Amino acid sequence: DTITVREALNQAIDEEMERDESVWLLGEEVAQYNGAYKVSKGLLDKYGPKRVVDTPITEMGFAGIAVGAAFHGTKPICEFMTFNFAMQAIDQIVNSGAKTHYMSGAFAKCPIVFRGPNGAAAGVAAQHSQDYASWYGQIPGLKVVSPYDAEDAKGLMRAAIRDPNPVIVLENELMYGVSFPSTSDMTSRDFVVPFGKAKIAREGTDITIATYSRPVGFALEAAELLAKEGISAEVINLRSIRPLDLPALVKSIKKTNHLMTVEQGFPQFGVGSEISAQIMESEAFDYLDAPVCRVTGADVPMPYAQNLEALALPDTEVIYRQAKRVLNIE
Amino acid sequence: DTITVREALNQAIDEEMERDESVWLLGEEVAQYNGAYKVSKGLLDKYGPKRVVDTPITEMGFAGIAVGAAFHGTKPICEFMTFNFAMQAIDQIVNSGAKTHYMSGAFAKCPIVFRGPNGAAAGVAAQHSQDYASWYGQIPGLKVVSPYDAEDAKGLMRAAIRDPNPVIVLENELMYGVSFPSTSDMTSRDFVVPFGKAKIAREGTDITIATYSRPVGFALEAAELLAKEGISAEVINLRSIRPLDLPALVKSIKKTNHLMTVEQGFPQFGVGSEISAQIMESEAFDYLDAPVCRVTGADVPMPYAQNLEALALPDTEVIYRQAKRVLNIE
Amino acid sequence: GEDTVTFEFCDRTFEGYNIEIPSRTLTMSKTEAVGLYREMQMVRRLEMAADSSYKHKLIRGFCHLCTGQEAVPVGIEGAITKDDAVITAYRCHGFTYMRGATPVGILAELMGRKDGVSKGKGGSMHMYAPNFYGGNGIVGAQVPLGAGIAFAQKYKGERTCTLALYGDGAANQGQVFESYNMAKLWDLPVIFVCENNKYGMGTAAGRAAANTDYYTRGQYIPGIRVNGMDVLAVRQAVAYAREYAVESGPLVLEMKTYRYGGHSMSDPGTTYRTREEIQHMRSTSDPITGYKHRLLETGATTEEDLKVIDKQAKKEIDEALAQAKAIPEPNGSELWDDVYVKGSEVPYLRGRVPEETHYYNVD
Amino acid sequence: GEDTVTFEFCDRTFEGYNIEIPSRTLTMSKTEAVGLYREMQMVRRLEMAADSSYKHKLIRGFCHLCTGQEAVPVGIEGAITKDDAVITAYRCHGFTYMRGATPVGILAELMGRKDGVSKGKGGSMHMYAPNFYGGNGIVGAQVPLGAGIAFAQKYKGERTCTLALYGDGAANQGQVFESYNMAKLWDLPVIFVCENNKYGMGTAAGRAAANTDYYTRGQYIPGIRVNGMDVLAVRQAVAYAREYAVESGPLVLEMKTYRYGGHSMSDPGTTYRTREEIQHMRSTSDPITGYKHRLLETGATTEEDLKVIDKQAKKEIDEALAQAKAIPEPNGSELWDDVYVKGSEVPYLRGRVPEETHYYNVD
Ligand SMILES: Cc1ncc(C[n+]2csc(CCOP(=O)(O)OP(=O)(O)O)c2C)c(N)n1
Ligand SMILES: Cc1ncc(C[n+]2csc(CCOP(=O)(O)OP(=O)(O)O)c2C)c(N)n1
Ligand SMILES: [Mg+2]
Ligand SMILES: [Mg+2]
Repeated sequence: DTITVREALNQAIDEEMERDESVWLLGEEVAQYNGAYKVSKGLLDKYGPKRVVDTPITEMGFAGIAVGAAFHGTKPICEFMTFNFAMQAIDQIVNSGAKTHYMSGAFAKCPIVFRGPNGAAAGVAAQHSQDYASWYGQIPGLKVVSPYDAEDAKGLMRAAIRDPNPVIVLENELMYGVSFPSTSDMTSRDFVVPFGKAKIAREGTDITIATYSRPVGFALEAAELLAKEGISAEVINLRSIRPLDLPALVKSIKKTNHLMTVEQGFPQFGVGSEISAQIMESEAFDYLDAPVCRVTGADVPMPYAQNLEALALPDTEVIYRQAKRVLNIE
Repeated sequence: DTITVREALNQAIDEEMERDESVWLLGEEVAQYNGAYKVSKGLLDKYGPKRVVDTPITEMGFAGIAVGAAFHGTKPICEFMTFNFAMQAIDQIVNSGAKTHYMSGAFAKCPIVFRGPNGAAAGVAAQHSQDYASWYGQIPGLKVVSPYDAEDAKGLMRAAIRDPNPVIVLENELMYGVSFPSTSDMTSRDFVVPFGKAKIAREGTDITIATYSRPVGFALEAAELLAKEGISAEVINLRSIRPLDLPALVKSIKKTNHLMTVEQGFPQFGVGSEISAQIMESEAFDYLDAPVCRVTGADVPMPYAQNLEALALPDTEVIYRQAKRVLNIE
Repeated sequence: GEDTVTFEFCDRTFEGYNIEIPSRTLTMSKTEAVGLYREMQMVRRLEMAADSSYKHKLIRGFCHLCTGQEAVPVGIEGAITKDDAVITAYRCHGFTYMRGATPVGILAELMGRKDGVSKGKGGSMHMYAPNFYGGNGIVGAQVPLGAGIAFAQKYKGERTCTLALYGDGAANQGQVFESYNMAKLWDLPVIFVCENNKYGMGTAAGRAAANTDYYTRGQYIPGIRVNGMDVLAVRQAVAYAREYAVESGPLVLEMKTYRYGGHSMSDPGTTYRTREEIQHMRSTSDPITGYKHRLLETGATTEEDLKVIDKQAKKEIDEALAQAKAIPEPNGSELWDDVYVKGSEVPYLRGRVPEETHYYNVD
Repeated sequence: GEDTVTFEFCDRTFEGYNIEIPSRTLTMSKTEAVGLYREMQMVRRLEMAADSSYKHKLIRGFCHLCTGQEAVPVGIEGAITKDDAVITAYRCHGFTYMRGATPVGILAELMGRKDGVSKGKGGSMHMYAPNFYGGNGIVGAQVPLGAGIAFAQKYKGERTCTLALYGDGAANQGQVFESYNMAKLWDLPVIFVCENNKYGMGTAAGRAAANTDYYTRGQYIPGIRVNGMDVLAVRQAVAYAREYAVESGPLVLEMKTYRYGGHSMSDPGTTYRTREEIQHMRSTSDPITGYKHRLLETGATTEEDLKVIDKQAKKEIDEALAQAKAIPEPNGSELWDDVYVKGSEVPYLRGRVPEETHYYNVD
């Protein structure tokens, strides 16, 4: 049995809405249109317009409304058509959503999920392609996760909805339609993927490749290529950006003595940068046989032309080649 | 002769407005009130309401207006009362300001300065204390600088106004009133501090302390304390966040073999993280006798209470102690 | 009857936009009438205590007083129930008090002490009380938050409403218009309350707004302009608006009011307006003095009784201040609490240096 | 005279809000009148070429066509000068063409080729031409940008104006209201043009806006509703508005129009509206067919002449498409150009791996 990432997200939302009356969904085109990317398909029919709410194209306003509604005892799932548009709402997410619990001395709780596709899709150019993992990951008060496959999607989404804090779920448009095996675990109504725990997507002994979201797939493919040459790569699917699962990385490095990070976002101040810095400060440092190497998007606004876009985004080939460089294999 | 940071900023803006008719200033309270922090004092009187424009409290709107005016051949200096409020406008800064030149294939130029106080002031709590250096530093198309003293302020501000790209100038409220020596260089109408060049604020041989903005002062004080114990710290004032002056850091590390970064922002995905990662990837790596260590703000929203705030922000004492830790001196 | 008193409102007390204005008579018990006076005195005294504490450097950062605007929080509270919700910006001390926080809790918060209403973590701009959602520092942001609280009230079938307050300066924020729109589309029980005190920091309303008739700015939402220096007018308008909001959806109220002090403690408040203007407002429109006259005129109480109240208010606040001052700062360990909801924390958070890392759930 | 033609507008062509409506007669040269037809055909053909190229996977990502809305870009261009400025959102092909870009430049851009109007870097949503500031992908963001261009026009003493276009969906964005306010406060020569095509993606206007009379939403800014399916009405209204904007400041125009296709190429466009609705609009309100009838009625031209134009338009676009297809992709090195203005680059930018780092100014 297989299940797409889209279906997994849809199921998690559906099942949590069934389980908890206070959970509701809002966003642009989530109801009548069944979601711009169909993640919310069928939910309006099932739960009606009270709980599945189409909003005007006013991100700052509806994110603020969602946060206010979370303060007052409901659990909104706030969809951004993409996280690029959430930049208009980021003040509400960070200043109202993430900080109020702290500055109110725990008076105001904010159980909310902000979700939607993040990072580059295909051919959508500079304004529609940014990866916000590190921006949100920087903010105390937020939790930030980024699923790769259907298992991640279902388990992290459920965990996000059940979490009493504001959670950012960074999805990937190009993954929505991808199918993955559906395990029996996943069908359990209590299947969650806990935050802060990375997953070893493939075991290996020579180099650790730490990544999240769509590039997990590239890393797995690269590991396959490397395996053909007798190189054993361990692929770590981070799943969670905040908290980062440093212990998992440390453990892996102790085995492989090499770490490479992979992300599609801008290179500076990215997820790889933080991992590299944390590793440097950790006990794993002494186990490294080579410096931590970051594979990232190029430091340019995303170009539209296919050939330029390809040069701006790491793929299987780039990961494969760089892993060999890190291992100093010709 | 001394000059405050406030006066230095004021002079740079004044002189550039005198020099270039197309330079104008907008923001909340910049005109009649002479600036919330008096940086624009006297400019309305001198240049009139056409060129010194009070705006309503509508950051997204006036930032967009400023960017549009930059597209069409003027050079706006857009003051944010603090960069916390620029979060409402960040979509205009990043998506319209930083990316348009690229995605238009150089059709649209955007010569604009976004400036204002950044980071923590004193006792202003979580919503008014964030440091945005790494967020803006991540964005290709932007240049990002952060002055420490009057020389930086004057020279970087002038360079920012003359730069044909969008530039973010991250000032610090608590530094506005601080006086520094006024050098004869500074009074020249062509005195600029070039972007991308760090300044050795104090030479030393045992450990490099790389920092920016107000903590440069703390680092200098810490270096003084360390000197009393025979430890020679080199303090590097980064001045520029994007581009980062990696060569200067590499050079310093080759001498001191130790690097500590200091910033007041959140620890994760911060300036120190990026520096640490870049150093790890650079030739300097082999010269390090200890891992790069980051000194940062604590990973919490800024608390109001004085004692908690103090625990959330690195100061001279913390830097001093940590430098000794890095050097492994009891 | 003996125990009630009836007030009449003059012509210009209310102005309506696409809605009938509230009744021009208001009857209430004398006890309640006197209570409103007492509360305004309490709020004023509280702000006086804040003012002096700030000057003694016991309060840090920004501190925005509502002196002159007391009729707004007091009149509102008189018209709503404890189950209704209120949210405002940083000028929040009066609201925090009226919603049920104690003067000690407020003053302790201002001084960053552990028993402050926000455990000392929020300070002047971030205070809370039951069904009072702050105390918010970003101009305009509280307005969609307020609409969201109203959304939740409706969602939960509460039959309550939310008052979302904002200043004349904030009224220009785009998110206010976004909120009007969704509130109207979804019939949210929210009352948008613009406290028009004529200035946003140093900018006169007319220099920041192309339309200073704030009660009309909902356009497709009805509005009422209210004499916000008259606690009874505020109470009357809010009672009327509350009914409307719960039954029919959003409404805009504009409270014409005035702040006597600077924008915050660091603003002298006299560079963008004349001392005469301030003096004129104080002498002709003070909400407390004006209301005192009306109470006496209508025979609701006596000069002596009011004097007792005045004295008591002063005493209560003096005592509260002394008590607050004696409260210690929060424990250092509080730094780490409340970043996340207790029990759902991340494994650890980093301090200023790796060695200060704080681990949660360590037994 | 022989060479001119006069058109009359019917009753419902214009509706005014706090302003007189434009004259109901319009006289222009026959050449110009026929030119408007030709341009609408060109825009339609251009979009047909885009449509088929998309279906052949020559165009990637989002692609928003303006088929059905041709009268708006064409009518606008007929009313303004080359020194006036225009800015719009992602539905920008027609505007790009009307502002002076060639069909080859546009089609090449759509296909991500090096001679595209944005060198292949912008794609469908990000096209530019002299005094045309795009092609902007973030809903609403172009509106303050447009007000800012107008600010610069006034600052520089140009006596020109800017048209800032936005959809019915975008009209709810807060920054639109922020722009209205500043434009009015500062008398900016900006015409806010709402292209009301009845839907924002899949949401009918009335489900997203509490007030769908978009021409009234400036409240304190006058407005005119225009039949946006009538190129002459658009031209007339914009000429009138241009004059007003340059002399007196901002104005809102609402263009009632309709898009025939889906929101973008990936939206069938038939789940939230009926096929009948689309068919009805096509058959009763098509801007090209309608205008053709008027041209013939008034004797401005002949059926034969129009056929020639139609054929020519098809041919021109076919050729442009063939030409565009033959253009290669940008050089790989273009990746690094235009992040910063040439000559002011940072020393280097990092690629996907450190080894791909690009160094500038290396001789
Ligand atoms: C988004 C944002 N911009 C700017 C500020 C700084 N600021 C704080 S209060 C204020 C003036 C607000 O005026 P108004 O809304 O009239 O409220 P009042 O202070 O008069 O109660 C400004 C500009 C802020 N806190 N948030
Ligand atoms: C801020 C933002 N939110 C959402 C989107 C996604 N989006 C693109 S177009 C669109 C609909 C806009 O409708 P309208 O303004 O009526 O313009 P039309 O497409 O009808 O021309 C949406 C929701 C976006 N690009 N930007
Ligand atoms: Mg005000
Ligand atoms: Mg539309």
